[in-house]
Amino acid sequence: MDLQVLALIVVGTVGAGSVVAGLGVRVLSPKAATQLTLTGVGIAFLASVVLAVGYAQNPEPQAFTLYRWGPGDFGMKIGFLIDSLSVVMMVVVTLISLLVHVYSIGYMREDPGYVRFFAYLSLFTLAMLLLVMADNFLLLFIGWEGVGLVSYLLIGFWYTRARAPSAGLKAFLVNRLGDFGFLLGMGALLAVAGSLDYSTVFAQSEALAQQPSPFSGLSALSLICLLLFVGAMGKSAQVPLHVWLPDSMEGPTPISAMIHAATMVTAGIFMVARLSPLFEGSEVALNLILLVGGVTALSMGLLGLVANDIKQVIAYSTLSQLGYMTLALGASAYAASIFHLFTHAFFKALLFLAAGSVILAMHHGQDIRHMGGLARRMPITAATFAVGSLALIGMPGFAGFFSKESIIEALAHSDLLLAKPAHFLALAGVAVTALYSLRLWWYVFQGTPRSTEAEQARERDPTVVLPLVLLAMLTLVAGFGVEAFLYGGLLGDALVVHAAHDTLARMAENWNGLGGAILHGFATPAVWLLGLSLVGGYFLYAKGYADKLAPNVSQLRLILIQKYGFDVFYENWVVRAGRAVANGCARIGDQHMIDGLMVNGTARMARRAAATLRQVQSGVLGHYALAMLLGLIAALGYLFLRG
Amino acid sequence: MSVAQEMILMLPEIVLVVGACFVLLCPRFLAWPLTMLALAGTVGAIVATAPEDPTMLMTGMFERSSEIDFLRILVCVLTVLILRYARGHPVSPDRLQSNEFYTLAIFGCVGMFLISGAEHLITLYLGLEILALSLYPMIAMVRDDGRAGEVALKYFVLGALASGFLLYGMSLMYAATGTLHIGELASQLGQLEMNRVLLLGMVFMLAGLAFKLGATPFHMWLPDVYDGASLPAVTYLSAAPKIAGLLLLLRLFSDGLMALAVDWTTLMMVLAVLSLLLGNLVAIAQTRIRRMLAYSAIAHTGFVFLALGAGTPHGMSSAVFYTFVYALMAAGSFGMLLLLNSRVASEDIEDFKGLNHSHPWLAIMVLILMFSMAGVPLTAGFYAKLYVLQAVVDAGLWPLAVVAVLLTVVGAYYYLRIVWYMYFEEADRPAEPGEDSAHVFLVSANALILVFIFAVPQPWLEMSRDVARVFVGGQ
Amino acid sequence: MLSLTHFMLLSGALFAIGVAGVFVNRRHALVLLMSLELILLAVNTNLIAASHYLQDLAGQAFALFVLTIAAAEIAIGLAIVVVVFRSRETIDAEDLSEVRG
Amino acid sequence: MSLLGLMIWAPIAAGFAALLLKDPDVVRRWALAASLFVFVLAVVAALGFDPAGGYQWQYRAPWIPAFNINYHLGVDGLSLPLVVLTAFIGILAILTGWNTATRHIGQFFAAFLMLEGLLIGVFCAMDAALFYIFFEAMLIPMFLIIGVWGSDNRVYAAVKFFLYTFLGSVLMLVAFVYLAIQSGSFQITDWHTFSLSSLEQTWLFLALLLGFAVKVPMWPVHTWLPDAHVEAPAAGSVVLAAVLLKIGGYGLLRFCLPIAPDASLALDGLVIGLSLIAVVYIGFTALAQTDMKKLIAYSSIAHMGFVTLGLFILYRLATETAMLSVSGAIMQMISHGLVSAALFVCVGVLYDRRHSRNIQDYGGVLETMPVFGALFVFFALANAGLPGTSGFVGEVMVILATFQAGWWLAALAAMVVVLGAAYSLWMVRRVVFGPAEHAEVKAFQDLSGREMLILLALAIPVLAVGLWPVPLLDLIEPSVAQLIDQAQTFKAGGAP
Repeated sequence: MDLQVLALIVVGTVGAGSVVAGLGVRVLSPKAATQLTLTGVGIAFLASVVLAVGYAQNPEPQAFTLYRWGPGDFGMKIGFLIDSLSVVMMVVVTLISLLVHVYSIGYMREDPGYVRFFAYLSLFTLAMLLLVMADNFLLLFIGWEGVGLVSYLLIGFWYTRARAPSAGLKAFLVNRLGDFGFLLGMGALLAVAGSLDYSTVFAQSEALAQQPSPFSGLSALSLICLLLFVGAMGKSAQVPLHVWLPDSMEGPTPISAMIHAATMVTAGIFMVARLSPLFEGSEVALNLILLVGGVTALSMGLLGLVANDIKQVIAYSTLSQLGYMTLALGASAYAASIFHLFTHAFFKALLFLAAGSVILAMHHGQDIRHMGGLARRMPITAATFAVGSLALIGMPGFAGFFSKESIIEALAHSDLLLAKPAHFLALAGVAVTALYSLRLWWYVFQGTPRSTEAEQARERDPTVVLPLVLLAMLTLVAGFGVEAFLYGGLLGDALVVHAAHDTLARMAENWNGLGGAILHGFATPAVWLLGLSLVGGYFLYAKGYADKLAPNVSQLRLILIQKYGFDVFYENWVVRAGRAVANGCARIGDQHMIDGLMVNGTARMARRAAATLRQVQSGVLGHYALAMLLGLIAALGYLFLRG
Repeated sequence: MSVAQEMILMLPEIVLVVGACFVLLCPRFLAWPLTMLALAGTVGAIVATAPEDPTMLMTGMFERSSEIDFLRILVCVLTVLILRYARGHPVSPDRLQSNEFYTLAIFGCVGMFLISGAEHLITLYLGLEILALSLYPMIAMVRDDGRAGEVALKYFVLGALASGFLLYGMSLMYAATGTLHIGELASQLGQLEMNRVLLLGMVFMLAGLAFKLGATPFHMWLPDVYDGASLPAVTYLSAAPKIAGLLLLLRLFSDGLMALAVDWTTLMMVLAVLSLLLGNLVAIAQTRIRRMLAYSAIAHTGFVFLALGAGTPHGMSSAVFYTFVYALMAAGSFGMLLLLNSRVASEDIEDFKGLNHSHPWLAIMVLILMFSMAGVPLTAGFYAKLYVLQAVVDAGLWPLAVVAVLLTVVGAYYYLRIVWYMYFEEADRPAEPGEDSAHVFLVSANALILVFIFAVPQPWLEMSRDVARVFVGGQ
Repeated sequence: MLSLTHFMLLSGALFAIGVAGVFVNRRHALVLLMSLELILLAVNTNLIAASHYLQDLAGQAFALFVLTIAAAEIAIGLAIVVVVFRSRETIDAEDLSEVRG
Repeated sequence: MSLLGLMIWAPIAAGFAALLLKDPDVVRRWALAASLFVFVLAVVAALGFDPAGGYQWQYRAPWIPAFNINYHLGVDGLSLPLVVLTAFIGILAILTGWNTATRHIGQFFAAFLMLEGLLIGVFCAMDAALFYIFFEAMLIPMFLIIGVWGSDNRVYAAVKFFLYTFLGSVLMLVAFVYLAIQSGSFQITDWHTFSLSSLEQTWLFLALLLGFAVKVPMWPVHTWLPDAHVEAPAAGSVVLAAVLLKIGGYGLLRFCLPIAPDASLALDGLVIGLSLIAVVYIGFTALAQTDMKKLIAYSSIAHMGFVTLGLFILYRLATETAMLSVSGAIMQMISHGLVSAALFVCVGVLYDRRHSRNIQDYGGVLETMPVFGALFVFFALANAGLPGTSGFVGEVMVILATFQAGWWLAALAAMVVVLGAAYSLWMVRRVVFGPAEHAEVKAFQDLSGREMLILLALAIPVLAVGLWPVPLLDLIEPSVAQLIDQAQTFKAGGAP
């Protein structure tokens, strides 16, 4: 079957599912809605697998246009690009979406907004697919905003709660801050390259690198890449724009799994990978990416150590892992970044869904201090959670090891300006990841149950547990794709890497199969660090030293608990300053200045002039005669003086 | 031209005078029908004896030209209209059992007829004085509290003073040029070079005439007279004499003193701006509808002087059209006031409140009148303003046009206030306008003709151009 | 010999006095009427002097008209003064200022 | 009687007829029938329109030879969409105002029908005097609508609306008269080619700019809009937002740019500056509003800032990008018409139930009115420029084009992405989402059939234009190209 038709099927079925479910939200019964959306996403997944296989046979990228959207030949069209990157992403997105659909059947069973939830799920999948399959910046932006919209709707899904809609709004606005940069990047592209179509833009990337930008020292290409990366930071929650992700946990857990772990947040990563031809041309951008990635990886991991809500911990872990993917991008190891995205999608979704099953068992309790000793009560969830955690910390042999190790190695090989500090941050991150994973595992599954709910926690119906098992198996298997992804050139055609930056090529030389990689792994500092921190973690949390040490590191803990003061900063500076400026403009600017002075002012002046002039009409005959005479004299004076 | 032929051409004036005498002597119940007969007869006479081309009568004292006949007919029609409006009013001639009002009205028409055809300073002065002398007693017509008397005295003294100025100006002109005939005056001025006596004479004449139309700073009498005199008198005063005043200005300045145009145009422009400024501004502060209409009259006079100030034939014809439209608007507004006043003496603007709820049809008529006064499209007032603006801009005085137009915006407020009182406010006590259906019909016709003129303006514009052509270049 | 300008100066002076009479004296209505007459007198002297020097009778005819109309005017003026007196008990122009604004 | 003539005078005649009808139900149906008839005519005009054909459906007859004014109607690519929008909004306005008027129902619908006729007249007039006559005449019905059926402070708002627009338009009249005297005719097409000195152009440009800036409204002369919107009845706000503001934009592109290109070039910085102030400053002002209608009114000003920005940026762009920015400006006009009209209908729906426009009085509306809540969120997102809705089309085209003129211009313009989302969604957050504390809100019933019809009738075009704007773009493209080269054929050597 022709690849283009397959691509249309993928988008079409998901689109149809979401539209029908959306419109029929009041009409459809939950069962009907489930069937509808599930079949939609199912077909989409199958179609994308077939597409992947079909593409693998003759891997040459095809771009085709559905219809023209904008004026002129600016490349503003609804067009799809089929190449290795988009195919891989399509498979990942549809698979994760399918699993979350199944999981949600159980999780959302007694929720009144069931049908609406499923409509949003498939709408999200549609937006994500558009984003992934776009062949021009415009459709990328449309998908980008669509994904932001659905995350806004889903975070604020339980709209009757006070905090959920605010969290949703915060997420949308922070995303919009990112989109502000993204839009400016597109504007710059249009101004300099003259079109938004990937192929034309990529062809001109060298020319753009030479062109000066309005800022001295920055080439046009660097400016564009920086602006586009701001958009990526907004979407993938990199440090300054990360504040919305922890709050997005207000949404239902399946959403946290799918959107805020596996798919949406990776959109930023995907974008930088997709635009690798551009980013390769700008060292400045790559260095910035390294910096941001490194800072995010470490700082967010640290926050995981002090968070007490199970979903918050996993959210910070997601932020930290995103930092790693960004680091990979900075090191021009785009394939490694996508591979880590691929593996992370599975084990992070697994962790979230397992957490969801724990939350369900704990009757929606999410505080890990009330949990404990659940391993015996919920064996399957515990086992799958263990697999996920091991993958997360990068235990050799597990998926995380292959993807995260390769990123750390890529950093080692990269000779960019900030490569060394980034490498150090990455290593520190490994230690921190191990610590908070162990802490989480211990508080939740080991020790004695610290609350009545924890006592009677039971695993419930299979639809919740089944996806866990499935995901666990996938997590175990995912790691083995390392060779295909990194060195086999699976994503070769989509990713352009300049020789100078090609860290993966350097790593390829001493690659000797999976076994060799594991053995080699043990020789790397990362694995040593991992072992050490696990032992340290055991003492800290299993043996309870953490509580003893807590007092004398209280200063440090306070900073972490305050989340480095970002929330306080946003609340005081951004929101309050914005409102102050708004009030200033409204009160002083509009009411007082324009309305008060200029408009009503002139009206009052006219009325006062009228009142005074009215007095002239005194009613006395003599005054009238005098006025006439003065008029006459004035006329005479004028005429005679004029001469 | 034998005497008989001249008599025929003078037939309208003769019919008028004879009619006036009959009305004076006839018993009361006959007064109204006789007046109507006299005025109808005059119109018939005008139409019957219309000459093809303008002919000089009375050895050059009087000129009968068919172009101006339209305005003479208009004067008659307006007089009929106004007298009909005044019938229902408590202080109307019928109630006062006096037919002097009617005789004075007809004599006023005689004065206006004389002015319209005057080709000689004496006839001009004669016509002006007949009009003035018939207005003084009409205003002083007895009213309860003596306000009319006081106002009449003021009007009389200032009017006499003004005609004194005019006469003195004429005498200086006579002394300087040696002739009283306007045609010869124009040719004499062509040869004479500028001298002080001429300028003095021109200024005095201008002052005298500016008083008649109520241009600032000679406007002081107007608000008091509009406010003090009885409503029928004011209605008469507000409409027809304005046309006569314009014809006077055209005859004297455009026809006679065209050679001194440079001087009197600047003076007229000063008068115009002052009138617009004062008229529009002070009207805002008024609470009594009559005083508001008085200041609006001053503002409209400002616009007429603006048109004349352009000094071009285009300006003259726009002044004629403006006065023609203004006369209709003034007659309509006062007619409406008479209608509203026939039972309850409503003098304040607040009395218009809630008119839309009690009488939607009348409210629409007042709306048309007010928007026409403000110069908003869909009414003839807009063309009047547009025509004057065209003349002024054509004469290259576009800054003046901007000033005038900005002042109309200030002016639009108090017209808008009437509409807002009618439509947006609730009436504390409902206004009960008169039930006299003929009166309602006439006022509505008066208002709707403004919309008709908007729809089909071409014939009226041609009329005003023909009238202006009569006065150009002293032929 | 007296030339036209002398007469015109005379009539100018008379005119000035008449006008001054109107707005200087604001109290007695009758004095007002008299000063109005004075103005018309000034106009007449001017007309007649001009007509004499210009050897043209029109001026004198005009003067006759002015006289007759002046008479009519004053008649009405006095009638109005009587009306005002009857209703206001005073003809003092100063306090005849009830209608204003 | 030409098609356009029928579209103008049919509603006006129907309006007069409505005055005579007594029974309210008959009046309502009559008004609806009249507006539907006009819409059918508009669709016929649109279908029979060939985009590349310049002015079509022309009807010309001498009206006032004395002033050389003739009754000349015609539509081209720029005015046709606005005419169809007016006809479409006309129906919705009548539906929105179905039972707003308790007294004088005949007058209510008569005012709307006449307003619709006059508005179509403004867009179809090809003779400047005719344009001016319709431009000012429509003040009368709008003045009465705001004044008679408005809420408590309606009188101040109505008078302010009238005098503000009257001031602007009166200066415009002097400019028209000057042009007519110089060029000898009131034909707009003649004026486009009539050569003027650069001094003349500057004065004319300023007079015309003030006249239309009041209507757009541009920044310093905008304070009448919030008052007019707050006080006008819902139906009045719909027409005011959807069509009256477009006259300002239409005027700029029909008069200022082609007639005074040199002055437009010299003063484009001024207009761009004012538009950016409108986008940023007014955006912040909208954030601080507590009254829903005021907030939407300010957001309208900010969105209309894009129209003026898009139009006047063309001198700093290459012709290809200039096409993008001017088409974006026109798309923004059309989309803003639909979106803000819908938002005002939504506020009207809430106002009918609780008679308050204050945001604090609502909260958690989604609980009792889910369908309304969904639509309200949809339109608020369209107002925030969400892709897939028409709000996005215009804005993205103007922002992308503006970058070529200067990165900091684009940066300021792009702030609408953040500010727009902020004030729209913040309002939605406080009104629709969250728990419903107020008892009244709990007692709300969901949309009635009529309200649902209106909102869906608006939602469909908003989505359609958002998803596939090309048909509309192809309709306006030839006229935009013509406008751009008219704006760039300098008359007094004003080359940049």
